[in-house]
Amino acid sequence: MTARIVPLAEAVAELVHDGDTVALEGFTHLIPVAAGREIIRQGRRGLTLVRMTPDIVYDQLIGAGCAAKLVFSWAGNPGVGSLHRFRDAVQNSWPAPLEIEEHSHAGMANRYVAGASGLPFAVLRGYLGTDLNEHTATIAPIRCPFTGEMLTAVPALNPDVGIVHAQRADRHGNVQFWGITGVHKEVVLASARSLVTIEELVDELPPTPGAVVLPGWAVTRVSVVPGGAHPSYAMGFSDRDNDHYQAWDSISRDRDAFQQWLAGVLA
Amino acid sequence: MTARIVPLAEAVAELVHDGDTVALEGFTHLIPVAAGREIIRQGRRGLTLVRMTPDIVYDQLIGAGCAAKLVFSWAGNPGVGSLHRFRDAVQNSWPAPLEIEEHSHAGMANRYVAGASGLPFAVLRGYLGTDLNEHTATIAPIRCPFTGEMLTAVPALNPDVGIVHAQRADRHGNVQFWGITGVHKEVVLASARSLVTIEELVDELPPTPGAVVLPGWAVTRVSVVPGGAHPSYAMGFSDRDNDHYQAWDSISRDRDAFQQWLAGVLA
Amino acid sequence: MMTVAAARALRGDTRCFVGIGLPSTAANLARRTHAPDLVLVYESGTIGAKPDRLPLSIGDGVLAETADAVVSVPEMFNYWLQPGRIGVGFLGAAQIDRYANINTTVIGADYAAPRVRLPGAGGAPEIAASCGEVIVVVRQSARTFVDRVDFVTSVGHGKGPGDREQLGLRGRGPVLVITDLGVLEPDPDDRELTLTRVHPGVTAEQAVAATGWPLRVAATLRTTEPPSEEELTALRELTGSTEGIR
Amino acid sequence: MMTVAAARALRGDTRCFVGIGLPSTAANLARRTHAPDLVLVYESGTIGAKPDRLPLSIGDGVLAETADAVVSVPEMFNYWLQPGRIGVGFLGAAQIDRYANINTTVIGADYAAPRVRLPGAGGAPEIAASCGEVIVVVRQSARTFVDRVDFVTSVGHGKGPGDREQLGLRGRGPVLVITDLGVLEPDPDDRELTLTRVHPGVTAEQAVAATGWPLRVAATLRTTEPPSEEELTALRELTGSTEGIR
Repeated sequence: MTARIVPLAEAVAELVHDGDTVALEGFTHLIPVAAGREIIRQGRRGLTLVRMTPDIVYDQLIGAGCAAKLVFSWAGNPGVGSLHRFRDAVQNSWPAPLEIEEHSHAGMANRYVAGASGLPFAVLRGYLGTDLNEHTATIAPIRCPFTGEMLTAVPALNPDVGIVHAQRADRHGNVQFWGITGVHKEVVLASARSLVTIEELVDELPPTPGAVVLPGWAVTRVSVVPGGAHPSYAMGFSDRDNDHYQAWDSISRDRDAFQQWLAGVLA
Repeated sequence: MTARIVPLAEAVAELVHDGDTVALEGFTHLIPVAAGREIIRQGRRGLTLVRMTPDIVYDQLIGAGCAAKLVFSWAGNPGVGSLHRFRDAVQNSWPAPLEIEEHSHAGMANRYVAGASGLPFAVLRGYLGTDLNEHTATIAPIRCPFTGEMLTAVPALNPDVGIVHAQRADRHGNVQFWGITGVHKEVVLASARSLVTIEELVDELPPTPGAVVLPGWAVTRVSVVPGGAHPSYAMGFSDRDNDHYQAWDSISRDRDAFQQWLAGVLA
Repeated sequence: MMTVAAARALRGDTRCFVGIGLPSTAANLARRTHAPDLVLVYESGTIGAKPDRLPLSIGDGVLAETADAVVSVPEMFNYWLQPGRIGVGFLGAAQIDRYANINTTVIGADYAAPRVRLPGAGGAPEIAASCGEVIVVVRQSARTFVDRVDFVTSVGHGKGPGDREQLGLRGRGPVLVITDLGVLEPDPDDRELTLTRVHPGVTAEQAVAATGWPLRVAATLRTTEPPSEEELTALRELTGSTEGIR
Repeated sequence: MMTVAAARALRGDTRCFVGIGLPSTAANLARRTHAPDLVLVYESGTIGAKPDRLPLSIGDGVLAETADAVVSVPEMFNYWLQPGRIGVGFLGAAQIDRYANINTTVIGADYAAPRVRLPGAGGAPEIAASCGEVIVVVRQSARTFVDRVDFVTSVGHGKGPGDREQLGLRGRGPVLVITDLGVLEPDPDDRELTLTRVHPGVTAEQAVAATGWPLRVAATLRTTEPPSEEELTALRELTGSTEGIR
């Protein structure tokens, strides 16, 4: 009942299949970028990609043609600008058409919360008066049965696979992460299967201020991938590589430059 | 904008008024028992008392005649047995009739969550098929707008005053607590006014594994009350006084013995 | 014997939601004997607690100190119990009926003016609804085992087959009722509690006499294995440290 | 000048919800000059961050290291933003209309086939809905200041007076639109954005020319105070460390 610790390639092959709904999360921190590249290497297709902030990791998956649909709330290169592969897919269907399902951060976060809670939907004060209501089918009005007030409901997100990066795990697969924890816990608990890539495997998880621990029995697979969050970071292990985010702008801006980059990944 | 640090008597006089809805929380740990006794001393009347587990602290307030209504989910003396003052009030209206509004733990916890979230209600899988639905007005069915599934809604709890005990605060009123944190954060954020009694005031809050910090601007008043959780405990400062819970059984069982105890409190 | 029988019912590969008292004793006994990997979950928020002595309350410090993770109470109920992550839930009862519905709220027909006011629901309704299965542990007497409970605090099998599914309760509900006399199990077809085992030295007649409805007895009535030396030793170690506390 | 004007708009006794870029610079500038007690809240979950250098992303480690508290993203939106605990929210815009409605989603009338696909909503719709008040910071041009936004990502004052109340939006909405040319404020009666201040050396005509609708100019048009030495020094200190990063 505890998470099996396996190499990244094996974990991805085992957990991620064509057509799956896959969520790679990490809110600006502990983003499982290496796992994303492994999905590209294994040539998965037709994925529904879910992520609050599709940044470099999803720009790569989209450009590589792995995605059929994107469920998201903010698609940009943080601190830099646009995601050119994402824009190329939406505006020009290159390399393939990309269906989009667009929400706000609050909506996406609550959809994960509902998924982790075994509820079919979540309620929030959101979207009221925006055009998102018109274009996103997964937003519905709901009335408070006590006050009559109108609020907004969004359906639970329950991905087939949830993937995050974390600082540590022990040999029972108990996972520990700290710093900005984003929706890490929610996406792992909301997903049918989960993979956590970690900086280091330890015998005992040292009690750490601000740390969240997920018991091994709530995680499907753990893979040891030091630096697996690069160019994002793992607090206590690495710093955010801002130059890399800069560099991605020029790589992703041009289809040829991107395909050279892709060839390098697949090589 | 930061919490003012004042003596307990002053804080209670300032925040708690006759007829208020007051929640003293702490799930088996960090229960603000001293604050409860101060409310008795100040002779508050007509309070609506809210608490998941009304134990000794509310048995005392009820026996002292402070309460008009109790909103709760489990009313017992943990590990010992019944709350005799509570039973005497419900069964014999002594010293005064006590209206009750009864929920489950899951319902109460979610009512605090809704209150802390600025939502009028919360949704859960709960109460289905139980007789609580018949006797508690604050339980309503709600349908998922996406799946059509029937679930249960409970209204937000937003007490006039929320009171908890914590291990530490700094001079800005930033509050820190760890161990079993219960619904501490939710009740403070859900309440219009809040009081946190603490074991010690420090210059800097030392980073502590498992610790939750509430910023001073989200807390109304802080009072330094070492041992203020006795006979419950404050992890790292004191142990649970099980003998005291035992002793309360015989004190509370008999009206005269209780009134002697009460005279001691009021003296 | 109740404790030992309850402990034996726990497999090692699951999570067990335990309240204080006998359930906690049984779960800790199981962890010390045949089920070392059993994960103890207390509603106070401690996941994977490994107490070396029996806690006296579900909030004892030892639970937080030895837990794999400590979470808030809302998180415990919403992220861990509600989605069905907990395999087994233990419940006690002041009254239990032939379909294993449980009352811990009031004794007496009039809720507004109860003969006896009990503590109430606590976590029980959602434990009964959401745990993979439920084990009820309660002393058997005609006052407790009643034809119809005065108040349904926690749903067992409702009024019979299909009721749980119709209500949208996702767990399987009570699968075992362990008493001081023996073990009752819901009939696979009509869900009525049936005596399937008696403890050593107990007769079916005694169990029937201690039940407020005509109790069914299984065609092949088994007898519980007496406690082993290992079980008794482990039990003594656990309870020794809390002698005198009920 | 935009940054300085934005910083000046922040009082010290409140909490400010900041995104990366100019808002973050302005909020940190305010904290270093006239508003040392200003509490910076980043949507990544850091409450009370005190960065000594400008963070390059809302998730920079320095924010978590210097924060009074770090919370999960769901908690940030549900417990802190949604109930209206945050006094001021900063927003940018790709398009903004005469009622300060904001578009950061698509340029072009057809959502399915946009001329330009923008990043989207992020936290903006709920910041616009729930913060006590909103300050919009955006460079002024006729392409950006349009009569009607192509897509309402975040609601300003809707179609005019009463719209926010009717929608159930609890914050006051945009109270200031700070541009590189001056400052616009909603008319107290009909909520239409009106030019109330110009920055030193800027004329009302320039601002009108840089607006896609007939921009109203306040009867008494004030001129922004030029940046003080203290402000310029603090700004240099902050931005120095992130030279070359846009």
